[in-house]
Amino acid sequence: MASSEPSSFKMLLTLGLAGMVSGLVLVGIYTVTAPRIERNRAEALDRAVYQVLPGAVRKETSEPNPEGDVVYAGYDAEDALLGYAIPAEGAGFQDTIRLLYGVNLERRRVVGMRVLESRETPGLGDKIFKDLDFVAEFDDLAIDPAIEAVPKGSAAEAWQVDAITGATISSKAIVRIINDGNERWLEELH
Amino acid sequence: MSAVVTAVGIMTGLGLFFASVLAVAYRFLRVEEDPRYETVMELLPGTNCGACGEPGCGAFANQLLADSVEPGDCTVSSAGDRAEIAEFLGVDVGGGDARVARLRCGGAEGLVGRLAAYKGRGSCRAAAVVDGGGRACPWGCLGLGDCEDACDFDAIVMGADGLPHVIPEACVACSDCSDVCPLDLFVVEPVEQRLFVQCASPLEGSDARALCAVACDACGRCALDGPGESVRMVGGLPVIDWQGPDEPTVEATFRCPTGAIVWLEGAQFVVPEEDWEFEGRRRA
Amino acid sequence: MGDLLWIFVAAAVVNNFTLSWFLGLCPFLGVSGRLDTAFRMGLANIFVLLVTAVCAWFLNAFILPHAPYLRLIAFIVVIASVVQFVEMAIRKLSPALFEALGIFLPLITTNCAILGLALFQTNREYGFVESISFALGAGVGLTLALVLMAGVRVENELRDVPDVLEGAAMSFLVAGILSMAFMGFAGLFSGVA
Amino acid sequence: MISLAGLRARARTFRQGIHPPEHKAPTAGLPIERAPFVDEYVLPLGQHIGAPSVAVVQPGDDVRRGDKLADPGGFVSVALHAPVAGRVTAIELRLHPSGRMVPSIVLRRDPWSSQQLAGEPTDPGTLDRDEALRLIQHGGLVGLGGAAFPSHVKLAVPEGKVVDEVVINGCECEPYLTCDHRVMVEEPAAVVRGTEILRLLLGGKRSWIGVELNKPDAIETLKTVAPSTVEVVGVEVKYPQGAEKMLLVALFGKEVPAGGLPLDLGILTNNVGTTAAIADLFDRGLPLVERVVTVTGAGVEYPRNLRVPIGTPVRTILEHCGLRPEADRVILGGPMMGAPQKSLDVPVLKGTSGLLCLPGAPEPTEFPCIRCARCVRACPMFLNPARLARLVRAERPDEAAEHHLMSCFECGSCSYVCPSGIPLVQWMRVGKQTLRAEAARAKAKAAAEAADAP
Amino acid sequence: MSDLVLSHGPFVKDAATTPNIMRDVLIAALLVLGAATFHFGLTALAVTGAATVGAVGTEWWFTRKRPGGATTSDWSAALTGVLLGLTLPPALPLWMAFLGGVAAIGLGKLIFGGLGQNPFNPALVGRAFLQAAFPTAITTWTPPVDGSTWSTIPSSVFAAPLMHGEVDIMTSATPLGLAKFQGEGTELSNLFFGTTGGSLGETNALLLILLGLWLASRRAFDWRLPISTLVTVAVLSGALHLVLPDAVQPPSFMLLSGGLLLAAVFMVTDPVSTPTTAKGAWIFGIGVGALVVLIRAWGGLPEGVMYAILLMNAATPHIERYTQPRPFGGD
Amino acid sequence: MAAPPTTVNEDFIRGLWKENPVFVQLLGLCPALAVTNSAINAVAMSAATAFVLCGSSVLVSSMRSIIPKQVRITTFIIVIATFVTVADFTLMALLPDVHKELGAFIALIVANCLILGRQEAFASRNTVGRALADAAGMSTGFGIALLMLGGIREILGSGSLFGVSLFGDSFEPWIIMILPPGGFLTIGLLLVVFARMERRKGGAS
Ligand SMILES: Cc1cc2nc3c(=O)[nH]c(=O)nc-3n(C[C@H](O)[C@H](O)[C@H](O)COP(=O)(O)O)c2cc1C
Ligand SMILES: Cc1cc2nc3c(=O)[nH]c(=O)nc-3n(C[C@H](O)[C@H](O)[C@H](O)COP(=O)(O)O)c2cc1C
Ligand SMILES: Cc1cc2nc3c(=O)[nH]c(=O)nc-3n(C[C@H](O)[C@H](O)[C@H](O)COP(=O)(O)O)c2cc1C
Ligand SMILES: Cc1cc2nc3c(=O)[nH]c(=O)nc-3n(C[C@H](O)[C@H](O)[C@H](O)CO)c2cc1C
Ligand code: SF4
Ligand code: SF4
Ligand code: SF4
Ligand code: SF4
Ligand code: FES
Repeated sequence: MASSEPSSFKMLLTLGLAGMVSGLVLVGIYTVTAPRIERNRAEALDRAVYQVLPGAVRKETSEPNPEGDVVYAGYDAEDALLGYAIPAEGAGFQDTIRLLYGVNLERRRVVGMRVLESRETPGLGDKIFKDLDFVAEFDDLAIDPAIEAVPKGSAAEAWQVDAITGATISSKAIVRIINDGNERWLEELH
Repeated sequence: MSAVVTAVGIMTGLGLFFASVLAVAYRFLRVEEDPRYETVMELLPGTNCGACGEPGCGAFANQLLADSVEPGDCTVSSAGDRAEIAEFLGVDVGGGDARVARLRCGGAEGLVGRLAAYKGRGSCRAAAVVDGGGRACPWGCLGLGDCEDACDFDAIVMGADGLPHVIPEACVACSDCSDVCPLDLFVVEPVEQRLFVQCASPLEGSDARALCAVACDACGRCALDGPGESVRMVGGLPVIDWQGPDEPTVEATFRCPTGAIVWLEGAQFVVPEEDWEFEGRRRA
Repeated sequence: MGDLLWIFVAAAVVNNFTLSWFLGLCPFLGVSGRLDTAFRMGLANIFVLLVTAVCAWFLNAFILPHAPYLRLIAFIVVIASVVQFVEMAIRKLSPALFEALGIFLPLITTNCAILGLALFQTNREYGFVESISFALGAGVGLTLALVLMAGVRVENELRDVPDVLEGAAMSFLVAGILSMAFMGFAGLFSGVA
Repeated sequence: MISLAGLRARARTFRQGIHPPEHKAPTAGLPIERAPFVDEYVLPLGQHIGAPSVAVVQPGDDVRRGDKLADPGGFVSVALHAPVAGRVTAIELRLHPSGRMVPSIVLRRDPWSSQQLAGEPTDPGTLDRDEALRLIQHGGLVGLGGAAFPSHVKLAVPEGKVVDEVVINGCECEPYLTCDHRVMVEEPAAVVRGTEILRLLLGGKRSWIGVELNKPDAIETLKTVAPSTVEVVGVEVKYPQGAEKMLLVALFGKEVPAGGLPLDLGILTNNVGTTAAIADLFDRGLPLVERVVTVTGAGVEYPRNLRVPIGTPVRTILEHCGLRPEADRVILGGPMMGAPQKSLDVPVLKGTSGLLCLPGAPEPTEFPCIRCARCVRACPMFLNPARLARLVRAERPDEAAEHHLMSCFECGSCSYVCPSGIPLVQWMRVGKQTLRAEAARAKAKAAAEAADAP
Repeated sequence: MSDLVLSHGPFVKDAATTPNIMRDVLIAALLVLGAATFHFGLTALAVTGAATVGAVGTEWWFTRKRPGGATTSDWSAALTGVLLGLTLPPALPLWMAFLGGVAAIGLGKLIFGGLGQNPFNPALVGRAFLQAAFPTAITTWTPPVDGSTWSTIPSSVFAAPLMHGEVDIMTSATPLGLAKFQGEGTELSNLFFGTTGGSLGETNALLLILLGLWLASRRAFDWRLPISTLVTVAVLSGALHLVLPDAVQPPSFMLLSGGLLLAAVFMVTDPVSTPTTAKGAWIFGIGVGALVVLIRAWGGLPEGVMYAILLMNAATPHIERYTQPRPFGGD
Repeated sequence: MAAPPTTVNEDFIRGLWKENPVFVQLLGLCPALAVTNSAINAVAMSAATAFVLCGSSVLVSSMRSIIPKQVRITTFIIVIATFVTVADFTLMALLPDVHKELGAFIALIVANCLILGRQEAFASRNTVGRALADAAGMSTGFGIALLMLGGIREILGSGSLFGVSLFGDSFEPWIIMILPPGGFLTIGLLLVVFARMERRKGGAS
């Protein structure tokens, strides 16, 4: 028995050493890649913010609210506030949908929307970002009293969007996520 | 630089912390186990993949030690490892004296009388409860192939003669066939014992021959011709004594009038070439 | 509260770990041949997932903010060690419980469902209670998939399954059908309808 | 007119079961005739459940009708008597209706001897219990309801048990068969007398005779002769109403415990034929050398109820009844539980209640089980025949045993209803035999080990 | 006397045979197909025909070498095909219907060994496959036809294999879809007489009820299965409708809309994939009913009958296990 | 430890088909199914796995004599996790789009039973050269399997291969193939086809 008893010291040593070496390697790779990753991320964010706030060339990140969430204020070439880009998420047909939308508070309009992450069904639900007509509906959309998704072809009011046939649920999910986001942020941003 | 310190610190810390926790646990929570366990574990792949149907290599090792599984049940480990485990545990990997299943019936189609046409399920066990099947000899093979289905090693093919043919090379002496046969016609014997009585009918003389042309009619010549007491007649059938002082020899078969006692040099029945590829009758 | 319910239901049936995330397939195929093994495996899974959720939350909250690049390694080392520790403890303290569940623990320790849970919960920035709900949902979902699968496989022994389909192929096809059936839960409680 | 009692009786039955066509009309109205004597009789030593009898005669011995040919071979065994006067020609292996060849006494009738059967009456009141049982055992009495269980064994109530009710089974639920029916109609006095003898022997309180409602004449006749202690009850026409467990549910609403006997409920059941034979044994001193057999089916020209000496070859009886050329199946017993025969050269046994002869065997077609559950709904024992059959087929008898395979009494209801034509009851038999063989093997092994141990 | 034949007893036999039962149900299904043709025009025949050819063809191909010959003669594959057809939308391309038939028999039945051995309802496996493969095509509903359009078949039906159907066919929502996504109701009388959009065989409630009664009287199935399903849906939706009128439709609508009646008569009743015990049948039906209400009220899809049945099929071995009857004389 | 006497060459060949990790040993199934809804994902995943497998095998094999056996597994895991993190970060930095597609499954390579299994069963008992050959063989085998799965699923599920449209615009994709059930069904059917081929071969010889 005794011979198979592990020598605690050797165990400690090996694990400690392995941990140390691995820590070193990881720190190394992190140091090398972190700036690049950070840049990728920032670029992607910038891209998205500028897309949902057309005309914006500069963005500022807000103070985190009590839950730790932030929004981005977009400024145009004259450095005038164009509006806010708000990240929001909520349940879709398959899984959580994450999106970013721009809102112009003066005109009280949504001025752009991009889906950042979704697992909606390919061919159906993924039209919420692949169907450009649908995406374009969010380029100029009244937010009062609330955005509403209606069957395709029946949008008449400024706050109504034509839902995608066959993906009504995902369409409505987008609308609901934006409405929820508005509810959370608009008061605060005023 | 501080990142490096944090990283190395945390990692070393984690490593040390858990190593100590485990070391302490090892000391105080250790449960005595079979000393062979460790060795077997070493030889197992350790993937804990569950492919063997056991919940992990440890459980499989325990089963191995308990002798309820075989090293080969782990499909992931290499053949070499399996052999090594078998060697270490001293379990038999199917070596030993070669034994083979033999049929105590030679009543091929046409040699044995038939009283009625059996039109039921193609299964010996089912036929056996329907008046013992339609053949005249109530002891003889029903020929419906339950043994063929039961043999997991494809060692039995039903011949065109209506009898199960055992392929000696394939038979691993598992006895499944004898367990399933409703007439208990199979015996599993060492290959070396070459003298064999392929009849189970206790009838004598013309009564026996009336039912089946190759039945043992209990004439007793084999008992006379075999050396010493090696063959005796008991209840209308020759009984071969392999333990006795006299070695049974081929002589015993020389004067058998019906060919019921045979000397086997290979397969009991010659398996026709075309039957080798016989895909096996599937139960409809 | 509604969110917690949704997290639970989504992990259990809508996005079932096994049937729609393909997590933990090795044990899913390995131990779903017997009903009682499958069920106990499921219970052990629930247990380890809960432990994992707690560990991962703890690491995320206190240690990893200082060293995000250690996330993966920290997760796996911590989870493996904690589970191993728990296994030893159970074995010592309650041999009966060990017989029932403990022997499954090593099999689960490093499988992808466990690590997947930790990673997803991190990605989604779940808080403590949400993590627990997520882990419970995932565990219940795994158990459900295992038990349903075992039901079909146990019965298969009495079926005339064609030879070429025996074994893993059959398990995959059945998993495919189960996965199709679970699509019926899509969108459940997403509150859209 | 339907009486109130009749209405109540109509409700008396058990759960599940089946309604096969009755086919009783051809013979129900035919009085019992005597079968002609033939030249050779074959008497298997094992005709009953239990140990075979032991021959007490040698080839060459001359015997009178009713002489004892064999003694009981143990407690669960009975004596065997000469069905005719003649000479024992051989004791050898002969084909038995079970399909095997078993040791049998072969008797050649002496055409010149008297076939008179006579004996000394005994007053049951003068005998103590053991003497009465011995008389019954040596009278060769076994149950005539089909199972051929030695009657004295049933009557040997063990210490601590009492019999309150004696139940006589006159259901005759098997299609085609009418032998019990005719016995009740033609010998009601013997039936009732036998019932009283049994009750007296056992000290029971009441007796019941259960008869299916499709035999109103039998019910009427029995009622006219029955004393007040014997209640004649009509029960629903449903198969297998005659199985004693089912009959007891119908009469008393009680279930015989699984693996138990009616005795566990304080009840003894006997067939009407057995009961009449008891009366004959005590009142006229006659051992069991003949029985009533219904010969019927479209395979015979002249269906009959015959009183047949035990051991008569089936062939001679069928020829007597006009065996038709197209007949291709001969069944000993009824169509539900009877045993098909591969040869006509088998004898009528004590337990043979019918000879069913059918033409035009259908080509067997079997489909896979579609799990329609008809068998499950039919099984009077509440088993799951489809699953049991699968388990047996897959060589998993132990699991079948866990699913109560041994409770199956092989009534055949499941096979009757199965739309897929699966021989369910055969699989039950296979499974039960496998289990018994396994148990025997285990016992032998245990015994061998015990022998090795010291 | 002719030669003796030994065969299995009993020697009297109930007249019902498996092919006859299948044939009865097939006749009922064909009557539904007749009604579908009346409501949706010739396309009903075309689509159902394609599904049936797919199903029977697959069965034939894979069983043609069996000792007793192909098992298509027991009618069950044809029944599967027709039932699959009846669950499909009127404008589905034929090649998809055919593929559904192949999947139904191949994946749903033959891999388990053929008739009687499949744990899941084959027709529904086929449909679930199609729904997952072509979610758009299988939720494209065309309205019922009138006399003038009876013989025109939507052009999408003739889409080349592997290709899209025509996009601009006239569509109409199903009553369930209308209720779920547009909050619109449908006249009960329309539901009753089948003048609504929907799968081919599901629209005419009256006919389905009559056929259900007929099949039950022929003892083609265990009446407990459909009764428990329908009663559960009625009771559950009734109770929930009182509490949550927005989420849950009233029982009358629940019972008559969607595939519930078609399924209750033809699919919940499939003996092969449902429990054999009486208690099990009740549980199965209750489970299907509860899942239907759950999915219809809170799920993402307007209709959940198919998934409810498949899920309960998966649960069937467990239901059976726990509902084995007490043996006679046991406790 | 008398390992089976095979050559380096055989160590490599074995993993390709005869002991293919996915189709024969049924290891590493989770990634094999989760990321194979397109061929490109399959390739990326195989490459990442290959990197980790080869790297850890070499390292483990070279350190095999100094690791005490009680902490063997833990050490292996640390080694593997390190390589995975390296792969993860590298991909994130260089190919952010691919990384996004594969999501958490890159990190989940750590849990791939194949990798730990090879360390235990092979790398920790053999020389560096043989360990590398084995790892390369297994990686290639893994890649072959993933590519088959990804190819089939992409062709039927999207009508394209490596993003190149194959059948034109009017092709109706079989969405199921890129959904979870399609993963199960594809590998199930492939296994059936292989089994049939085996039987054919077995029957012919
Ligand atoms: C396999 C499958 C996947 C689906 N995926 C989505 C989806 O991702 N998003 C969605 O909104 N609806 C999805 N649906 C739901 C249906 O298409 C649903 O009928 C539709 O959302 C209703 O919209 P309609 O009223 O415009 O037809 C899916 C349905 C199925 C069968
Ligand atoms: C399925 C079945 C049906 C039976 N039918 C009858 C019957 O109709 N009449 C009868 O007397 N015994 C019938 N029996 C036998 C009875 O259960 C019981 O053994 C018999 O009545 C006891 O009487 P005995 O020992 O005098 O034969 C049947 C048994 C079984 C298993
Ligand atoms: C739609 C329908 C509903 C029925 N409901 C019942 C019922 O609730 N209770 C009942 O005893 N019989 C009911 N029956 C009558 C059954 O047909 C009959 O009871 C059944 O066939 C008896 O079968 P069992 O032996 O399986 O119980 C119903 C029949 C139909 C067609
Ligand atoms: C009442 C009844 C309902 C049936 N329902 C279905 C069904 O929904 N789907 C199906 O594929 N087969 C159905 N069948 C046919 C048959 O059971 C089916 O082909 C088997 O499931 C195949 O093994 C039904 C048969 C009957 C008797
Ligand atoms: S040996 Fe036995 S099992 Fe085999 S065919 Fe003959 S009777 Fe049947
Ligand atoms: S069943 Fe076993 S003993 Fe019989 S032939 Fe096959 S391998 Fe040999
Ligand atoms: S034969 Fe057995 S299983 Fe079949 S119905 Fe009768 S008792 Fe039940
Ligand atoms: S009656 Fe026949 S087909 Fe129906 S469940 Fe029973 S065995 Fe199966
Ligand atoms: S790869 Fe083995 S559990 Fe996922």
